[in-house]
Amino acid sequence: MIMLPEIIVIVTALTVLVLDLFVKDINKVQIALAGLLSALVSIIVLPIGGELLGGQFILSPTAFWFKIIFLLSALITISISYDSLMVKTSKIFLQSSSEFLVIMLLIICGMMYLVSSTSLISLYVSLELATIPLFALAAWHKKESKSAEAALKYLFSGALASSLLLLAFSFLYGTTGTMNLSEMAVAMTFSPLQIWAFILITMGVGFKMTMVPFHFWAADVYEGAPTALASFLSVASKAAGVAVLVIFYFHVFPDLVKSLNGFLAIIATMTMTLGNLVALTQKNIKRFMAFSSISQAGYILMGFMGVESMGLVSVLFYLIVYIFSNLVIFGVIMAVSSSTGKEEISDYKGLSISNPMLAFAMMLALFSLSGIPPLSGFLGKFFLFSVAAKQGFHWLVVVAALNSTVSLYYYLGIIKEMYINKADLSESILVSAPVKWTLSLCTVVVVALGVLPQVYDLILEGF
Amino acid sequence: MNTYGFFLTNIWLILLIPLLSFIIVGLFIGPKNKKLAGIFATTSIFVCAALAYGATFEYLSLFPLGAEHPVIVPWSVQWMPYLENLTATLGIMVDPLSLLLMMIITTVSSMVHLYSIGYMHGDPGYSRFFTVLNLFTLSMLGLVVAPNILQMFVFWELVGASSFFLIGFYYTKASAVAASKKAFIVTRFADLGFLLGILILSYEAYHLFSLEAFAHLSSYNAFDFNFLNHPEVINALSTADGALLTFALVLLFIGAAGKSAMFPLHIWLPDAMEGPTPVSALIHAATMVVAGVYLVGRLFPLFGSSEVALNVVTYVGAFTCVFAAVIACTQNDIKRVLAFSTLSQLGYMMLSLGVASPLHKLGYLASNFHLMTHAFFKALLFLGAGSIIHAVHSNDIWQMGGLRKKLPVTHITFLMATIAIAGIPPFSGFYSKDEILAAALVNNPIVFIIGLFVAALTAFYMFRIYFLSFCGEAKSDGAKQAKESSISMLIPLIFLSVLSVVSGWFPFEKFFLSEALVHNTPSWLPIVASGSGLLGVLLAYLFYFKKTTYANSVKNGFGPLHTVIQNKFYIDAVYLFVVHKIIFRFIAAPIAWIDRHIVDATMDKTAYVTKESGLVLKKIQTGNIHTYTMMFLLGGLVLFLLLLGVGF
Amino acid sequence: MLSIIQEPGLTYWLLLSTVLFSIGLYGFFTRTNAIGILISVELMLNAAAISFVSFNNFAVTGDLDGQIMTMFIIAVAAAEVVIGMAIFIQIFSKQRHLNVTKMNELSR
Amino acid sequence: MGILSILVFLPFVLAVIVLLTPNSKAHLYKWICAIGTGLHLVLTAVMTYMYYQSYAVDRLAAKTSLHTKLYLVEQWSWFKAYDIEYFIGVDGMSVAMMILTSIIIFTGVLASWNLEHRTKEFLAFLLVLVTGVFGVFVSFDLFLFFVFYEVAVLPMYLLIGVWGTGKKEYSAMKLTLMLMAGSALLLAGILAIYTEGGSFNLLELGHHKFPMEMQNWVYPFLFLGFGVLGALFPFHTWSPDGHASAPTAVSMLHAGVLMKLGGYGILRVAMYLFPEGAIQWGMTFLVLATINVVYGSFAAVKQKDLKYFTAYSSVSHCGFIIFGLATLNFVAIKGAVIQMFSHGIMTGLFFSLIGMVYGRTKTRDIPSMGGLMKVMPWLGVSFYIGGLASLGLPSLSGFVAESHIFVGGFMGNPWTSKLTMQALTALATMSIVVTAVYVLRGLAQVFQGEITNPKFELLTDATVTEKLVTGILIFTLFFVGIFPSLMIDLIEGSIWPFVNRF
Repeated sequence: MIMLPEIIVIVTALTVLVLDLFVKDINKVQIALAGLLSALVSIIVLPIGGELLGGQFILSPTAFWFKIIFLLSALITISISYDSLMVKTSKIFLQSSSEFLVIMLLIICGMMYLVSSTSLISLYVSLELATIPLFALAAWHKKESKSAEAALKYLFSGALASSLLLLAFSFLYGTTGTMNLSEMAVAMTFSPLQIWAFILITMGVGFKMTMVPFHFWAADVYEGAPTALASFLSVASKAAGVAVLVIFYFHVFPDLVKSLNGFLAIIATMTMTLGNLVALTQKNIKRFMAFSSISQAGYILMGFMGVESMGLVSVLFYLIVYIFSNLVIFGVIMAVSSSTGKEEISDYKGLSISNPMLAFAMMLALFSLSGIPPLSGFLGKFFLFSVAAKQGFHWLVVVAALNSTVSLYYYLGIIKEMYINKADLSESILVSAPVKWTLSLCTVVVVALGVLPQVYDLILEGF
Repeated sequence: MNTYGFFLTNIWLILLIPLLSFIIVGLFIGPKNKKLAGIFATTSIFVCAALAYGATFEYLSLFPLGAEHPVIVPWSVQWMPYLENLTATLGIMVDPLSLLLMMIITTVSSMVHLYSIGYMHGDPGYSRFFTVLNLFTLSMLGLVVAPNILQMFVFWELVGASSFFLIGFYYTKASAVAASKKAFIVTRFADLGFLLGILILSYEAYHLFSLEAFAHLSSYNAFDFNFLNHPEVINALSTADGALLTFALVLLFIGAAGKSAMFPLHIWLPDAMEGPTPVSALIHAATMVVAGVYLVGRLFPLFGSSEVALNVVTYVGAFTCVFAAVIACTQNDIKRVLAFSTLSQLGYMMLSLGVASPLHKLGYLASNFHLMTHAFFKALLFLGAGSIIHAVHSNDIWQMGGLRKKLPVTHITFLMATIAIAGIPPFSGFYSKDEILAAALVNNPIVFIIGLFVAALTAFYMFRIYFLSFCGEAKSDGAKQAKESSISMLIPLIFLSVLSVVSGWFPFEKFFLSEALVHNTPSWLPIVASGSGLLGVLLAYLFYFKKTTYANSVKNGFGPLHTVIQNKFYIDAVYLFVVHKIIFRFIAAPIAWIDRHIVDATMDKTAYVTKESGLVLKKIQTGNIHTYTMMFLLGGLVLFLLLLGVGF
Repeated sequence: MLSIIQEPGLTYWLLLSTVLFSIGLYGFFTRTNAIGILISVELMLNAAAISFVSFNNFAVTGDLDGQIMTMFIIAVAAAEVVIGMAIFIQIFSKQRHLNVTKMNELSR
Repeated sequence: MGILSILVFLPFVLAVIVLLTPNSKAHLYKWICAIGTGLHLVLTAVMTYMYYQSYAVDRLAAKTSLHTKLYLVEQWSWFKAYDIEYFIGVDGMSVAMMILTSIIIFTGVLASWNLEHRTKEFLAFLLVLVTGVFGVFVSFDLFLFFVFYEVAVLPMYLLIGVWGTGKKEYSAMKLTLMLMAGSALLLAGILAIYTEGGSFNLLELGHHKFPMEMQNWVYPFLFLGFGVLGALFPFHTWSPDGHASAPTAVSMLHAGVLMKLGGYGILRVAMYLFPEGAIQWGMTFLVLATINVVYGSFAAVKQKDLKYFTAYSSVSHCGFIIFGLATLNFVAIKGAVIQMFSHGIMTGLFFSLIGMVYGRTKTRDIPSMGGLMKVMPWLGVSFYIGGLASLGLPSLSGFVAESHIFVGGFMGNPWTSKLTMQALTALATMSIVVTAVYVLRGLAQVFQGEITNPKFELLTDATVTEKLVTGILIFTLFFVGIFPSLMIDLIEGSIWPFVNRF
């Protein structure tokens, strides 16, 4: 029964919804975590390659790994945003947090369907299920107008993207005569309409994974929306975007993309460079994380060059590594803002003295994001760069490496605040237990992934 | 091979003993007990002297005076293997020249050690003085016994370094510090020439090994003197690239000129008088300054092969000879006079080497002979001057006078040395200078005349300081209460005075050559030589014996020329100007500025540009939804164009 | 009379859908009122629905996927409108206006 | 777990132990590190002995071999997909570098004996840094090489940023960014090698014949990438600022060892894999290195701050290393490797002494100091010995290295014109005079003459640990200077393969 994980997630969402009505402040986070964990376990148990509903719902190796990525990101996001969901006294507490949680679980479910779908219809529906509720989550801070404005911008960009996507689907449907993705790949004829569909799809998906020309919404939404959503966006929704790109680039337009290495290289460079350059100048930590995640999208794009399975494996590995590093940083951001309420980078002065463990975890994660060896970020980037090098794009490797040097500049900027500048943090930062556990666990994984090869080999076996 | 006696087999002791005593005195005895340090150091040098004399005796017993004097290398060990036969070995080479030098160095050094026990009494840096003096003797001996040119360069630099420490012994005195710095940097500059000379020479010689004609020499190394002086190698080198060989030899001569303070590089020797007088006696009279002459002497067959190199040596030597003698006449500080006199005697040695050639070696023999005799009487002069200064507490000859009765022993020994240097017959100076003039007469008449004129000048300025300091009445109260120095200072004076007479009769011809040299010196030469010497003495007597009226009138007659000469032709000022004004201001400062403002600034600029571009790109984030979605569609257009451009 | 105007082929329907789509796009960029923009989004979605149906009818005659797709498009459009309205209410309650150009508190 | 892995990861283990010891036993930190690094020094000696045993048997074979022969090898597969292995081993050159690093870290820990400000983290970061350096010298898998290379660069930022002096953030940031930009070039180079050569194993790649046009662009990439760390001319500007604001032990380690990674990398990776590329680019980098040498020494003449003075002098001496390598001549390359060792010790001595003097006089400004010899004779004499070693006085290791480079430079290589090579070497030789000028001027101003500032009257001479630090370093300088054949024999075997490949 390969749809088991999705069902478990839906059931947990409903139980949280129902229980919240009847029982006074139940520990909904624990229920959600339990649900997600059991879903994760169930996936590992499931046999890869099975299919259901007459081929409509499949569990291909890519689907398998993407589902693990989604569940992992949901698991960590929810546990690090324990403060905003459960702790009433914290400065970033969300009203009606159980609904927030339910919607998040449903989004995850949408993403899992997205990956397993084989036809355009189910793809479109699950994609919308994974996008539209995010607009609602963005507007969760009722009191602040920033949150509503962010949601507005997110809504309109999302709507535009999904309509473009829809138009592209119609062209694909029209020209290939079928809704089924694999049949479509066979019937591909590179007619102008299909090329135009390819571009529109790239635009639509570019919005979701914040490719450069379509990234403008990201900064405002990250800043305006509650941090819990920002972390979720930076990880899960980006992974979903990558998933859709993988479906189309690897399964629907493989031979077209093989000839478009230059095209991909230029987009990747644009994404990386702009993300890094603008991040240099950011003052607000969440806006800063937005641009940092935009530049990460640039590195991921390098994995698509040449459309070979090694590229896909390195993209998957990089996503997993990216989840852990990014969420450690967001965890620290939430911990700091939940006790001090401040979001400016300069507010992190002297964190290494007020809370050394937090500072150390943040430092490791930042180094991993900037691609410094023994940490896992370096490994992820190294494999992505080797894909580009294999295609002969050595200039791209240099540009990417220089970009990660520029990124090192602003990551070190934060470390400078924490370690070098004098501490004026009056109140010491106290971190609630679950957050502390998740952070230390993730930091260990961030370091371990860099050294132990098992995870990479595991993914490799699948392909 | 006949077996070597005791001395020759462990000749390496001559290097080991000074090294051990340097370490022991320096690290262990020095800080604890000053007195013992002095004695220990002096005894170790005496042992070395004994070794040197023993070795010479043994060498002569193996190869008697008349017979062939081969070059033997009793001990050598691999030191620095660059390449297959480009390896520098550390060893001891024994041949008449090196034995002669070994004897001179150990004798003078032991005398100076003995003298400084008394002279340095009470000085806070007493043990430090003896440590560095031992180091100096070690490096000088190492230089002299070097079987290859690289080992010579190694000890050459160590000699320079120890002279740096000794000149700068009174390190609290600013002038001493400046003098030591100047000495080291000028000699270092000359060593650059020396090193470049070695590099070119060894490069050329190394390539000979590849030719099969030299297969039989493959046991040698490109650095060894035996190889470089080997006749086949010499003509191979001169035929291959004569100009390059001459260039290398001139470079080597620059190194020698620096160390022996020849004309352009002489500025450091007068300032080196800042060091204690025993140092000046040992280093700046007898041993170190002679290293340059020894270098040219050691590579004499090679120098002989290129005319140009020999001419350079001759004329630089001759010019320095005259130049220094003229300046010596005008100096007032007794040690400066002696310094310039050393300069001019070195000029003598150089010109006599230049004048000689492999065919008739008279010049080569005369220069080494003069080297020996000069070492003894010049050391004596310096030590004598030291005891005068010790008594009168001032260097200025115009404040001395009438010391004849107050310092009897110093007076007699000083007089004997002055006569010797003036070249008056019974004393050693006459014999060696006569040989040089004979060699010069045969090859280069102009140089002969210069030599003659300088002989007169030498006699004049030497007797000038003799009359001013010892005769007439005491011109200052210091001179009035002058007392004779202690016994430990007088013994060396007496010993050296005996030597400066005896050394004249040294059978140098038979010592160096197997067959006797054909003598065609005209009979009138000795008379003319000693005559010019006596003329000089007479002039000095007239000028300075009683009243110095004549001297003043002559000085005013010369007028401004006199002051120019007194200031050493302002050459020091020229050097200071070149170094400070030109090198520091126009090269070092701009480079430091460029580094700070251009190279560094470009790095900062790139960082600034990235930051600026970040700010520019940030402006696109206007926050207005229309711009976002407009950018969205523009992006689509860009993709399309890209697809057109790249894709198809 | 109707026969004179022969049956409009696929291209005409596609023409219609593209025209509709570009009108929606135009509205999307010029409208200052949020609800106006929402309307133009609806227009675009329906244009896509039309193209789906026309493709299904003319090009892909075998099955009814195109029409089923339109069902879903309508449902999704509705969802979008609902969420859009909720957000507009929240904005309106705070700023008493829905003028999109004035809403750039989040910038730089 | 061979001896090499122990040597590489011992400092890391020490760092962890220091981090775990509670704050209450703060005084223990220094002792743990001192004993640990001392043990490390002993283990390095054991390793050298083991190396000698196995190397002695094929000393002659090395002369003609085309490929580096490794000893004490440890090889485990790490990432099967990219056949990346944990492949470490050692040849003559690496042993010399291991000895250098081990000495420098031991003396570095001793030199930072009286550091109060957050010593725990300082020592931990220092030991992590040195782990990276050890790793680089033994790893023969390009991926592992790059990982250790970057680990060596990173703690630099915090070490200078937190414990430095003067404008520390600026120079720490500049240093880290320039070195990382350099390593960006390296990453591109390594990946290009991997795509072309098919594996990361340096020895296997040695057998692969790389096409010419690829060599033409990858060689300069690698050379410049490593050159940035080796203070190659236009990219050297991070070193004066970096060293001026770094604390003593950090600048000892950095100038002493890290800057040698540059030269080592050029030889081990760039010249080993791309002989034709090296020939093609030989002249350009030779000219750059000559500028480096002359430029560095002239710039040092006008410096007023002791640390800038030493930093510029080490820029000039590192220029010698690159010069030696760029001549592509056996003797000069051997000289370059010896110069890496000797300059490492020399700068270690210099920076430790500057730290000690600064600890006493609280100023590094040369003009304001004077006559210190009377007050601290031990430090004065050691400074002079260091100075004489840096200007290449024989019987000190500086001369051994420089004479090799000059002789090698003069012999040149068959591909460049004899005249230009000899002219450039003459220019480089000229720098020994300029070095003499600035060394003596600087030291005379600081140590000789009368005591200028009355406060200096009551300064104390070297303490026991300081005597130990200077003693060890000076002993090494003299040992290599007086018995160079030992060091040459250790290195020579590993240099032949590089030259035979040209």
